[in-house]
Amino acid sequence: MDNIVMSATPHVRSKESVQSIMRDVIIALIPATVMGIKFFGIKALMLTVISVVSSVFFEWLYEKILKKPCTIHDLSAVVTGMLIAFNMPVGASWWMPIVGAAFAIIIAKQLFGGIGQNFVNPALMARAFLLASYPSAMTTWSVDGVTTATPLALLKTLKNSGVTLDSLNLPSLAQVATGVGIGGCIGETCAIALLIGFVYLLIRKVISWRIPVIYIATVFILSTIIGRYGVRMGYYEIFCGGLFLGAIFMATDYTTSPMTPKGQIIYAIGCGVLTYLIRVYGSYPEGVSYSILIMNLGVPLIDKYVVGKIFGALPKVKEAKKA
Amino acid sequence: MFVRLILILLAGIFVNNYILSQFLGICPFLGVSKRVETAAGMGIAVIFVITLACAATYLVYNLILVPLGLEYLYTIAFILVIAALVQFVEMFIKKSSPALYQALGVYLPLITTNCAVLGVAVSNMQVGYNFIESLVSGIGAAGGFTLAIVLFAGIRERIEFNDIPKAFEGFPIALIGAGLMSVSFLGFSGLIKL
Amino acid sequence: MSNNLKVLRDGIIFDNPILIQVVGMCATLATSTSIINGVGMGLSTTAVLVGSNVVISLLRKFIPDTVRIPCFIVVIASFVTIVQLLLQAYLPSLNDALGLYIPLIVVNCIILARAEGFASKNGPVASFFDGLGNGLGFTIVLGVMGAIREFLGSGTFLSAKVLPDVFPKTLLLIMAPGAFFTLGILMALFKHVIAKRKTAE
Amino acid sequence: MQSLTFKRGVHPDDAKALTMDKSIKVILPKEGSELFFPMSQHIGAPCEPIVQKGDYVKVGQKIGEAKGFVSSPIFASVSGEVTDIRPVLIPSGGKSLAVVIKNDGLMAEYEGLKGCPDWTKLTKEEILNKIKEGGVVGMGGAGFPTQVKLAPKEEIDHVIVNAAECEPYLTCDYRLMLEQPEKLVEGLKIVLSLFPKAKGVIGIEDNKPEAIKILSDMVKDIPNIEVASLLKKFPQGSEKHIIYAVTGGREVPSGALPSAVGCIVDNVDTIISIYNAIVEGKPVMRKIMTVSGGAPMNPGNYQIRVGMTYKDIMDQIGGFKVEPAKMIAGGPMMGFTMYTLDTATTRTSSSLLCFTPEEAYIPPESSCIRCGKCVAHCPMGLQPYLLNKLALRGDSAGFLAHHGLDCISCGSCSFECPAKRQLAQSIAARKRIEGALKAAAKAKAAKAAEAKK
Amino acid sequence: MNQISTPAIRLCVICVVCAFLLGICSEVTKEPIAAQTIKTQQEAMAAVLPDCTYEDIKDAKLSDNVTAVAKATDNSGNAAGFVVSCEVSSFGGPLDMMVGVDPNGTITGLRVLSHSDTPGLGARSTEPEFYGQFNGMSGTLAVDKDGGQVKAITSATITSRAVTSGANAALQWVSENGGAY
Amino acid sequence: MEIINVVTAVASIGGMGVVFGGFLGYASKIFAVEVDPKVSKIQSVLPGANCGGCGYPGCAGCATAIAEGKAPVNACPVGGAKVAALVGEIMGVSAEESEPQVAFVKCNGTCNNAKMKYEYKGISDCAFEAQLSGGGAKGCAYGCLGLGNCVKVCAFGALSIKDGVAVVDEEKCVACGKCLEACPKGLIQFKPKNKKTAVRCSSKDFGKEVIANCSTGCIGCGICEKNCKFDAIHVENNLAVIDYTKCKDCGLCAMKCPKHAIKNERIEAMAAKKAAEAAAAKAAAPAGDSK
Ligand SMILES: Cc1cc2nc3c(=O)[nH]c(=O)nc-3n(C[C@H](O)[C@H](O)[C@H](O)COP(=O)(O)O)c2cc1C
Ligand SMILES: Cc1cc2nc3c(=O)[nH]c(=O)nc-3n(C[C@H](O)[C@H](O)[C@H](O)COP(=O)(O)O)c2cc1C
Ligand SMILES: Cc1cc2nc3c(=O)[nH]c(=O)nc-3n(C[C@H](O)[C@H](O)[C@H](O)COP(=O)(O)O)c2cc1C
Ligand SMILES: Cc1cc2nc3c(=O)[nH]c(=O)nc-3n(C[C@H](O)[C@H](O)[C@H](O)CO)c2cc1C
Ligand code: SF4
Ligand code: SF4
Ligand code: SF4
Ligand code: SF4
Ligand code: FES
Repeated sequence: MDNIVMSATPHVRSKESVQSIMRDVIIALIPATVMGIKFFGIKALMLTVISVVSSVFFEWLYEKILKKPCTIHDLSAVVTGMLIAFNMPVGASWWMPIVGAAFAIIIAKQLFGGIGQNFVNPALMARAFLLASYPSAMTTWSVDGVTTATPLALLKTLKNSGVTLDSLNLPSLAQVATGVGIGGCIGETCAIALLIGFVYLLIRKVISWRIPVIYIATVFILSTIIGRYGVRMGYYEIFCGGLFLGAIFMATDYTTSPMTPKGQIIYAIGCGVLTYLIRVYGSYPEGVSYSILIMNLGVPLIDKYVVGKIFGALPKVKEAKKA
Repeated sequence: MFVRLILILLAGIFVNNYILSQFLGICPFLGVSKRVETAAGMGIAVIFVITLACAATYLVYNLILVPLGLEYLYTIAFILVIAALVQFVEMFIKKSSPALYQALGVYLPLITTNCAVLGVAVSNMQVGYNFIESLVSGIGAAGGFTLAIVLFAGIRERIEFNDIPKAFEGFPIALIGAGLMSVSFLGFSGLIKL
Repeated sequence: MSNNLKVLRDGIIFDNPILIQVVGMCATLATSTSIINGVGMGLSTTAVLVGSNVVISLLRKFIPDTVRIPCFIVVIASFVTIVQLLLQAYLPSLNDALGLYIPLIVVNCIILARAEGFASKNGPVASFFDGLGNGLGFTIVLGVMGAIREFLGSGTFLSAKVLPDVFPKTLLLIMAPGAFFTLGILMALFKHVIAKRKTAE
Repeated sequence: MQSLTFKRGVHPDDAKALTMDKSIKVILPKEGSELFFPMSQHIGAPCEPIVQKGDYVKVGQKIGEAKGFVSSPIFASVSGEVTDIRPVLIPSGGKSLAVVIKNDGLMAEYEGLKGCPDWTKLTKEEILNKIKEGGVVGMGGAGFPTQVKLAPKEEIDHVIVNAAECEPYLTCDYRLMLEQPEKLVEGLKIVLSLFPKAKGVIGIEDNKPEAIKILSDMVKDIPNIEVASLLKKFPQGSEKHIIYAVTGGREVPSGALPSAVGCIVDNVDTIISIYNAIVEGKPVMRKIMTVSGGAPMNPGNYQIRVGMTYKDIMDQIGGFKVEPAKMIAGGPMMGFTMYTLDTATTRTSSSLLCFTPEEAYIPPESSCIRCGKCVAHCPMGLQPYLLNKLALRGDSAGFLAHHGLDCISCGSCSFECPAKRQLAQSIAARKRIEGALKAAAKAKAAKAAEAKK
Repeated sequence: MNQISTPAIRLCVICVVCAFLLGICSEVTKEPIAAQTIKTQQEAMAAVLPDCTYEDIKDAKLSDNVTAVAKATDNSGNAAGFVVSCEVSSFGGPLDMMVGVDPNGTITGLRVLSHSDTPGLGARSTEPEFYGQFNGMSGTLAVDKDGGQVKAITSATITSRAVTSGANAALQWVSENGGAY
Repeated sequence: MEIINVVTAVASIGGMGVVFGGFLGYASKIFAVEVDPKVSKIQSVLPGANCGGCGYPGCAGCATAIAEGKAPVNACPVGGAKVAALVGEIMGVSAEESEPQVAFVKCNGTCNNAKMKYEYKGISDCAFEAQLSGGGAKGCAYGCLGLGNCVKVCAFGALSIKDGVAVVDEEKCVACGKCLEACPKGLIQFKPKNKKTAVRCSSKDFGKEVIANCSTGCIGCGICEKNCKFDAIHVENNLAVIDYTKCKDCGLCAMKCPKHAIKNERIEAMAAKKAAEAAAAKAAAPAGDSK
């Protein structure tokens, strides 16, 4: 009977796999993709396709060159690719997703060992890279071919003397929540579509509610209580910019977020506070990408020092006594 | 006044981070960042030395060099003061408290030849901070160094056994990692304007 | 190969201060935004390095052990100040570009390392070559990094525009992170080449 | 009734439907077949054979004497001639000295066995002695001598019958509860008589409503016994976790025994064996075993004689419908694989699972994606992904610092891992290596001390 | 000689020799350096208000933004206007600039001397395309976005506003104090 | 040039020199601390750049770590090979063994030679596989599992898995002993480098079982024992063991072993060479023909 298989426990496994998880994330991103195409036209679809194809290509290429096992079937590069495109304005040139994908996949992800081993979010890194490298292309928003300012950029001008809330001509709450006629990155404007994806991920148990909800709640509370230059519109600000996209899809990236519930709470609050600070006081109108990236840097420390209670572990005092 | 001091402090830690945007003290940042505990020890030692050095160099500059019209000698004067100070503190700690020496003193020789210390002293002089501001900006700069090196050490611990290409092992991947950190820290830019 | 040439070669290639010894990182990262700045910094450092190496080598018997480091530092700092004064007088634009990093040559680990590790143990001629080799090794890498960053980041070569406007300039490369990435990749390539050479041997 | 439970854990498909309704069938060894009685079938010192080659032994006759304090005697389960005493392969893969008996098919009973229907007259010592002389060991899998467990130093306020049977596929405890509930209750009464202050709780997972109903009805009028319904969740049956569930949150401290929190946990079959040993005077010779999985022709529950080979059993129940690709002694979460059926069953053999190639398929490992599912499901609150890394790296200090030794090898982490990492394997393996290192260090220290003298 | 005095004396000797050499060096370079400083300044001033001689107004009334003012006299000795140095707060931090204003309150030239804005965005304020447009402007300026005549740098309105506010400060200084000198 | 400026410069810096020099000289005397002479010796050959490149706090930290054996002699990246050599001298990593040793693997159960009991599915690690029932998939419970735990620990690249069994490259092995500890089966042992004869089997099973599992296992027949002229090989627990203090490396046992469980590399190499020559000759002939 040498065809008998011997293995260690357990002998049964759950059905979930890396591929199935990534597939779920892709499905959850579809409503936002559809809305992106609806708002920004076929160019949005083109950028998304270029981005996904080049992400997968660079992953394949790197693994080919280094003779590592090919991992493109786990679909994580597809997720990264979609998110890179989601984080660009529709006015971006066709080559920008390619450069971004190369940076995300090769520098941010594969050099550190590939899936699960990178320490910063690859898609966000691509965005930060593109933003710093080609700032004007990355901050030119247009809807139906007309350049517009994003609600957050408008709000940002509040700190200049003489600018009042009324003079800003902000879009309505319904507009920012649905994304109709709002300038922004391809995937970020329709909060409703992103929420649908969130619910799907929750139902499929791909992510827990903790990071997104606490993140958004922190931003909401800070902008309601403290506000900016006299304006306290937490309910409005949470729908602006990339908060939903970031909180639901990027802050939750397994690889770059903490492991334990307690750690996740600290991380989400940190993201929220930084987002608020950058939005209100920083150079950039939007702080989601950078706040997640900055908190990514702290994840190893959070994972190291914020661990759950071990079953049956003695309280510290007792342990000391015992020793 | 107090608010300004706080802002100087925070600006040093986050916005003008010495490591990630100013490039001062990179050698120990790359070298002593393999373990979080060591990195933290180094960070605390740097805070200690920089604070002392800021005070000492401020006094030397304003009480000796400026009155004598010898501003151009600041480099040599500062480095002498810093080196003597650090060496003395090291010897003192080594003798008086071996425990403190293990925790802090061992990092001291490393700090003499750390750009950050001289860098803060010189830039304080160039900006023209007063005594208190000089101290606070020193603490801020050192705090920024500590923040960066501790975060970096956490990251390096995590990637230590990763599947990194041979040519990138060691310093190259550390540099790339520092680059990614530096990109992330761009997010702080403009947060505080002095 | 004569001994001095070997010392020179080692300084440039096999013990390259930046790529192998990994010292003097601050100046490397900060001043390599363009070829001019990089090479300027490199040559300034070389001047200090050669000068201090020779002087320290001459003084090596005179300097007492307990105050070795202060003595070295005084010598080094003097050279730095001289370089700084000269730059201010005759090359003010370079002086402005390098700014803070000129006084910081004092604490560039490479200089003290050569003083302690080489000059205090060898004669002035060998120390001269050692300083020159290390200085040139430093300068070359700075120049190369400056060229890469300048070309990709500003689209220029020695301040002359070479990249047509349609070609995008990757600004990140002349910002702080770009310095880390460029050096990291350069170092990896160098390691790879050296490793290949070694296996070939 | 609200089902009790613990924190975290996993929900594998319980696959009990295959055998749940199959009542226990008695299987006897074939006449002329050889039965093997390894002298090490429990935790503790191995027994010493007290019969010789050529001796004739009868059913229930003691053939191995327990020499240590933590040990338990071994009894013949058939009558026949002792044909050999030699090392044989045991299911776990090692070798153990065994008495080999050739079954003469007569099933002649040993005369010395006497039951004691009125056990209330017995003193505490007598009860414990009878348990020992009945060869009762933990049937939940570990095989720890029960008489030792029932004499703790601490005061006991809970005696918990572990009837969770949380492992998928297994239904033997369930069948026992349906078919011999009175023995279980009576047995529990015996144990409770040792601990006057204790309450007896029978903890049953809520996927066995039938058993809950029958036992609830039976204990209605007994003041110090109750039935607790437990949530169907793995590893509900783990000692520490059933205590947590039943007592409303007591945690057995790391490295301590259940008695440290005033509890004793015993498996259903252990309690019934106590009843058999005391009331009926029958030592442990038979075992209820679930045979299940996709490969056997007739999955079901069987009462077998300890010492029969697995092959003998399979032959008698109709063999396989498909060539099995994997054979497991125990449940699919905790049981170990076997590569041959030519080994003997022991007192702790509770099941044989034979998997078809499809059932046996385990996807290949890929890199950890840090999804945190292993952390979220580990019932011990450990960080399996990290322990896995440390174990693979052989980082002993890190492994210990992150409480690697607290792992109960339940396999929840591996079960849940989407990257299909062999977390439990690496942790368990490292635990064993740590154990060996510790033993070696101890031995070295002892030697050094001796040398000093 | 003992263990303490030897090192002290030798270190002192080295210090003395070094200091001596440095002193000499400093004396030698003093004049070229001073000349360089003046030259740089003159060149900068010449760029914004050409063909004049300049004289710092030591007692000029300074404000938050105006850091120094020099009076310019042309070759024929007539008052040619003022060179106003300003520091304003821009996107990435302080931005130093110099504005030449003729006696009529018209800008004759404007340069950004130093800034810490983003390369490629704010940094384009140092390009002639941007600063050149200020020549000949007067009154109160504003960027096009705010309804003014200054064409802002694409995607760098903040920098453009900052420079414009500096220009305004200079113009205002001249209109308020110009007559006094 | 104003000479007074030079004078103030000289006076102030010179003054600092005296103060600090005296101060430090004094302090170094008062605060003198005993240091391990090895540490200070190592420190004296280190470059003294205090750059932290080694990961230790400064050169002193690195010297201490090297002296305590926590860091390798080449820990200093600045010093490079030259410094490493000097440090090595101080640390005295000298070869005490008069006779150089090498590791060898006592198993010859390659894929062709040995049977498998089952298929192992799990972590690729010998120590982990060995914990499964039956001690691993190899039919023989003593045999090499071929998952290369030894390969992983060898820092000198001396080990490799060939055809399912670990093999030592005697030229590369420096006898550090790491692999001896790593092998869960205890299959790796030292032997003198110049002795080429070795028993490549570890099975203590009885002959019958050995034959069932492996075509080249030691069956404990004792033929080698009888043939050895130097009383250097003995069968203990069904397994032949060579006593290298007596073995003269004649290779007779290897030639006589009916199961070829004993190997003598020299003889084998010669045979292989002959075979290769024959093959080459054969190959050359038709090649010549075709032309
Ligand atoms: C993960 C895990 C699951 C277990 N599941 C059961 C179970 O379902 N039923 C059971 O009786 N024992 C189970 N056990 C064994 C118990 O921990 C404990 O050993 C047993 O209940 C003690 O009773 P015994 O001495 O009568 O065997 C499990 C142990 C572990 C570690
Ligand atoms: C060395 C040793 C000593 C033990 N001593 C006791 C004991 O004194 N009392 C007790 O109740 N159980 C004792 N046990 C049994 C454990 O509590 C537990 O039931 C056994 O390890 C199996 O648990 P499991 O099936 O959950 O793994 C002992 C176990 C071991 C290995
Ligand atoms: C990376 C980055 C760098 C920027 N740098 C500058 C800058 O240097 N100067 C500036 O005015 N605006 C800069 N901005 C843009 C401002 O944040 C803001 O979007 C812009 O000034 C609005 O002007 P607009 O209406 O011309 O687009 C930068 C934006 C980004 C994302
Ligand atoms: C819930 C979830 C969120 C993810 N978010 C991101 C993301 O923000 N950016 C990204 O590059 N990849 C994302 N991925 C894909 C993948 O995890 C990522 O590429 C890893 O960082 C690769 O190591 C996500 C995957 C999951 C399951
Ligand atoms: S780490 Fe141990 S206790 Fe935790 S889930 Fe894995 S096997 Fe179970
Ligand atoms: S469950 Fe698997 S993939 Fe997820 S964190 Fe744990 S080991 Fe990693
Ligand atoms: S680990 Fe050491 S002993 Fe073993 S083969 Fe390699 S060098 Fe030789
Ligand atoms: S020799 Fe030992 S460690 Fe090496 S592969 Fe064989 S079994 Fe594994
Ligand atoms: S050059 Fe070494 S610390 Fe800056």
